[in-house]
Amino acid sequence: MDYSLEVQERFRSPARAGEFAEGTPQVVAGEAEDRTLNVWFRFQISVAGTVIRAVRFRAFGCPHSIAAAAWVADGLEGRDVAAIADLDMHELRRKLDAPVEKLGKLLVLEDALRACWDALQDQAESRNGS
Amino acid sequence: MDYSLEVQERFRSPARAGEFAEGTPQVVAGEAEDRTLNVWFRFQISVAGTVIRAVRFRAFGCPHSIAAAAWVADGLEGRDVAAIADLDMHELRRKLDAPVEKLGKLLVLEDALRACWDALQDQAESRNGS
Amino acid sequence: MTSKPIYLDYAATTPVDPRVAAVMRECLEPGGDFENPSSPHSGGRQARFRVEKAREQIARRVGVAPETIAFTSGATESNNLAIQGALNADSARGRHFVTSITEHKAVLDTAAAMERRGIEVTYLRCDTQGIVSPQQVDDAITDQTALVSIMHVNNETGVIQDIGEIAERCRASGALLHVDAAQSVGKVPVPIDAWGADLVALTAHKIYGPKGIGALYVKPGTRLAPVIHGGEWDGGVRPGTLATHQIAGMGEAYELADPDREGAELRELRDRLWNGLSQLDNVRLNGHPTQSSPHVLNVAFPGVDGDSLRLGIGEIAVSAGAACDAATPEASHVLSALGLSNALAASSQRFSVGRFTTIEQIDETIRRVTAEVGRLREIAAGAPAWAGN
Amino acid sequence: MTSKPIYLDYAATTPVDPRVAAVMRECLEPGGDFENPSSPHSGGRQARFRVEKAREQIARRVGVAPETIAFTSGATESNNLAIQGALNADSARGRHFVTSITEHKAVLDTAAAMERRGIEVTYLRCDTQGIVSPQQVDDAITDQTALVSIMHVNNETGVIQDIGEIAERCRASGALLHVDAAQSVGKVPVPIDAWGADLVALTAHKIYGPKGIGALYVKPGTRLAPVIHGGEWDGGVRPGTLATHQIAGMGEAYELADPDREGAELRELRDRLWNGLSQLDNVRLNGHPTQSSPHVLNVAFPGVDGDSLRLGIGEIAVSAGAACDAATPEASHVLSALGLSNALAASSQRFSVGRFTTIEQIDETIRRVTAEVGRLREIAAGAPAWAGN
Ligand SMILES: Cc1ncc(COP(=O)(O)O)c(C=O)c1O
Ligand SMILES: Cc1ncc(COP(=O)(O)O)c(C=O)c1O
Repeated sequence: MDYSLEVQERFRSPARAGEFAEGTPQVVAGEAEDRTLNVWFRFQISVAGTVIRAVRFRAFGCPHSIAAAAWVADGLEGRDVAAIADLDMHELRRKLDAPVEKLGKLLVLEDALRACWDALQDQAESRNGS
Repeated sequence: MDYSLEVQERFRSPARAGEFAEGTPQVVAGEAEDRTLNVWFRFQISVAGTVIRAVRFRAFGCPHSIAAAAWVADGLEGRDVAAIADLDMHELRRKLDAPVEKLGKLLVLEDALRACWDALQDQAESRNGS
Repeated sequence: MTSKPIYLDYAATTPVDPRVAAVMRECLEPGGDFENPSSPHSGGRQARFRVEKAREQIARRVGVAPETIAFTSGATESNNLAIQGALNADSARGRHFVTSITEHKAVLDTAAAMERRGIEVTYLRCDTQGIVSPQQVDDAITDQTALVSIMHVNNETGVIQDIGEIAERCRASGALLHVDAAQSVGKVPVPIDAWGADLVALTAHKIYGPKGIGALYVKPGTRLAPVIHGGEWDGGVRPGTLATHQIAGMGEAYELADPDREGAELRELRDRLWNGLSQLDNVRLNGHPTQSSPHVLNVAFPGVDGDSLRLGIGEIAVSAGAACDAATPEASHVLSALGLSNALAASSQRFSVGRFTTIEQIDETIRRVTAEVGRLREIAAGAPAWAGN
Repeated sequence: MTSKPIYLDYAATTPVDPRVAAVMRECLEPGGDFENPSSPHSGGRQARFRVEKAREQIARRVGVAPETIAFTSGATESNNLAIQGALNADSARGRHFVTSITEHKAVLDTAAAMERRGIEVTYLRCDTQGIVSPQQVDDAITDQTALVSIMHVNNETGVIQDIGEIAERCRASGALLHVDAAQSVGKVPVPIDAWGADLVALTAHKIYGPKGIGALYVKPGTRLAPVIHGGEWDGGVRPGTLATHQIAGMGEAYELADPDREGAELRELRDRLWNGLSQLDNVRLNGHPTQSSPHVLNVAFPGVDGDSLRLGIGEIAVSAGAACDAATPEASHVLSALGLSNALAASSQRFSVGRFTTIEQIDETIRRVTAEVGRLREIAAGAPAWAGN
């Protein structure tokens, strides 16, 4: 397998791998897995208002999967939470120069992000509803 | 094909290839061929009494055939005519280190010699009978 | 090999030994023995001499007579010729074939092709350590069994089957035995004569010979239908212009391939690697702890994806398993046969050592694998149980 | 090549060009690209790069796209794969096969094997100059004809068939066309694309590449059943570890094999030889005077046994014809097809010139052949008419 420099770099130094210290405020988490594809992702997103303050992730999977998670985590920080829903896995695949058969794994990553998004919506609703 | 030194030598310098000058006395000739085996031999034998004075041959065929004819021609000179009948082609094949599939060709050579022998017998009979 | 990464993929292929390359050069250089070994002229005879010398070198290494060795393009073709040849021969006593699920694809794909042509195939399973018992073979043979094909050394795990005992069962019940010994030569003894096998596939490139040349041992009297047709070369089993430089190289490689000399060294390297790696939490050896070839070590690192580990350890050339599987994402059929889950199989690495492996390389490998397994498990902390972490 | 005899047997095989050997060495030397081209590590990828470069070099020489080239162990296997593969494919449109009696044994023996498996084979005859006409092919094709196999350059006589025209007839009637072009590359153009052939067999060792490596061109969309099974290498047509050094050598050889540059030189050498030999009484050219490859000259010397002539001219390496026929005493099937008697066929010599042939060698050959023919005819004076003298 040939890995792009982008993938190699992200895979080797995934700055935001890990999780927030307990008690970090305003954190939502989302998780997704696919056993047959051999991948699992978990994201934690800490928000301040509608801005993403910080992101952490854990990932089990191939280099593309880990690099993709690292890329997403890095890219989201400082952006509006709407950016989560805007992420396009086809585009991410091209950015990472990953072969097309890796798309399935990226869609699992998308599921994990969607779980974060849903949690954010729930939170917003419950805040509104309260 | 590997040729023994004996074969190579006889093939390259077949001293008795050719035929007697016309008018050479006491000459019998014998000839045999096998089209499928691609060989033809002709021997001329000049006798003095019962002694072979000289031999000449012509041959068309493979190196083993030519070498065998040369060997026979050389070997018979100076011997009693009975030596013609004594020649053993199996033994000759071994002497020349020829492969067993060459035996057929040597048997054609034997036929040519037998024709000489028969001619000698005819001659002797006609001499006796006259 | 200074600028090269650490190479621990000798089971995939080996570099050519300089002594082998030197012999090959004698055919490839200007003025060398390039002629067609079937040509009757003196150059052709010299080339033929090289071919026959190599045949003797190979025969000697595996304890058989030279005329039982036919040259092919490698063990893939040898396996095909043995299996197709024996099953298609007029003399085949039936249309049943017995093999095992841990065989190389060259055997399994040929078995599948024979099934499509109406041959009934029994695929024997192995135990969790990769062993197929002689009794299993015995039980599978019927009076219709024309051929049994069991590999000697498995290419992914190094597991060794008890060929001598299996051969005895085959002989007793009248089935022919073919053995894929592509991985064996030079690492463990290959006593074909003592085994009593009927057909044995050999190759050069796993033992410092060139790629693209192999051989098939054919016990005298064994009838084979040819797979490739075209004249009477080499006993009629396999036509085509004999590749003198390749054959001479294989001969030299086999001459040099002495398991008595090299086997112990390989085992030491392999054991040192396993000793180092087994210090890690939660690793497992795939295959059999003792009944295995000294050059292969297959280890599962639960919780660590294999591709990630391979990329993470960087310039160390190892393999998931068979090189041919590299492009296909499915789990190794061999590791699945040992009962490993998909994830566990995908977390496995084959390390294979060879003539040019050093202790320093082993130690460096242990260091790098240990660090990377730790790092990746940290990134995957909290992953579900199926991932193995 | 100073101590070597004069070599005029280039049609049997050629020495490896030093530039080809240099490329091969880059894979065989310590530190070279020895890795398995199917391995995913960086060494494997470098080997794969060499393989793909060679595929391009070969494809460029014969005017096709690289992905249409599959590697085999030589033209014998390529011919088998083409013929068995096309006739055994599910898509084969019938069970009829058309070929000619002047084909190489790799084709004829495969045809015979297919006959035993129930394929009907039509063997086309040639005229006395060795030509099979496109019309003959056309006439032989029925709606059951799955495949036609006609060689490009004949290995014994050099005669060239009109493949472009034959391909057009095949296309028009829906039969696949396979072409054995083992002798062609580097001597005459091999414009596969312009021909429109479906399958073409190629080899390296007739054009200063290594023995034991060849290729099959497979037109996109052509369905072939594999002959050798074992995984997904190389487009699924032919499994087995790719022999990088062999493939790289073939690539380089094809890169160097420019008939526009070398063809005229070869023809000059060949014509000089024929001019010299035709000064002899009673000699005849076997084959076609003009429609033939520049590297082959086949001459009958009536009244002179071929083995005797070959031994007599000593250190000049020539051939009766196909090298494979060396051990068998039967007359060449190709010369018989031209209508030569057994004796005439046995009196024939194939002279084949190549890259390292010199004018001095040609002149020396003329001198020696002339002297030896004279001597042997003298020894055979008085032989019966069938001997040809
Ligand atoms: C056990 C086994 N059998 C067969 C083969 C095929 O050998 P080759 O590459 O010589 O065709 C290999 C290696 O690839 C192997 O390891
Ligand atoms: C016309 C022709 N076809 C096929 C072959 C076989 O080629 P290879 O020796 O590469 O198997 C040869 C040469 O031997 C040949 O001249």
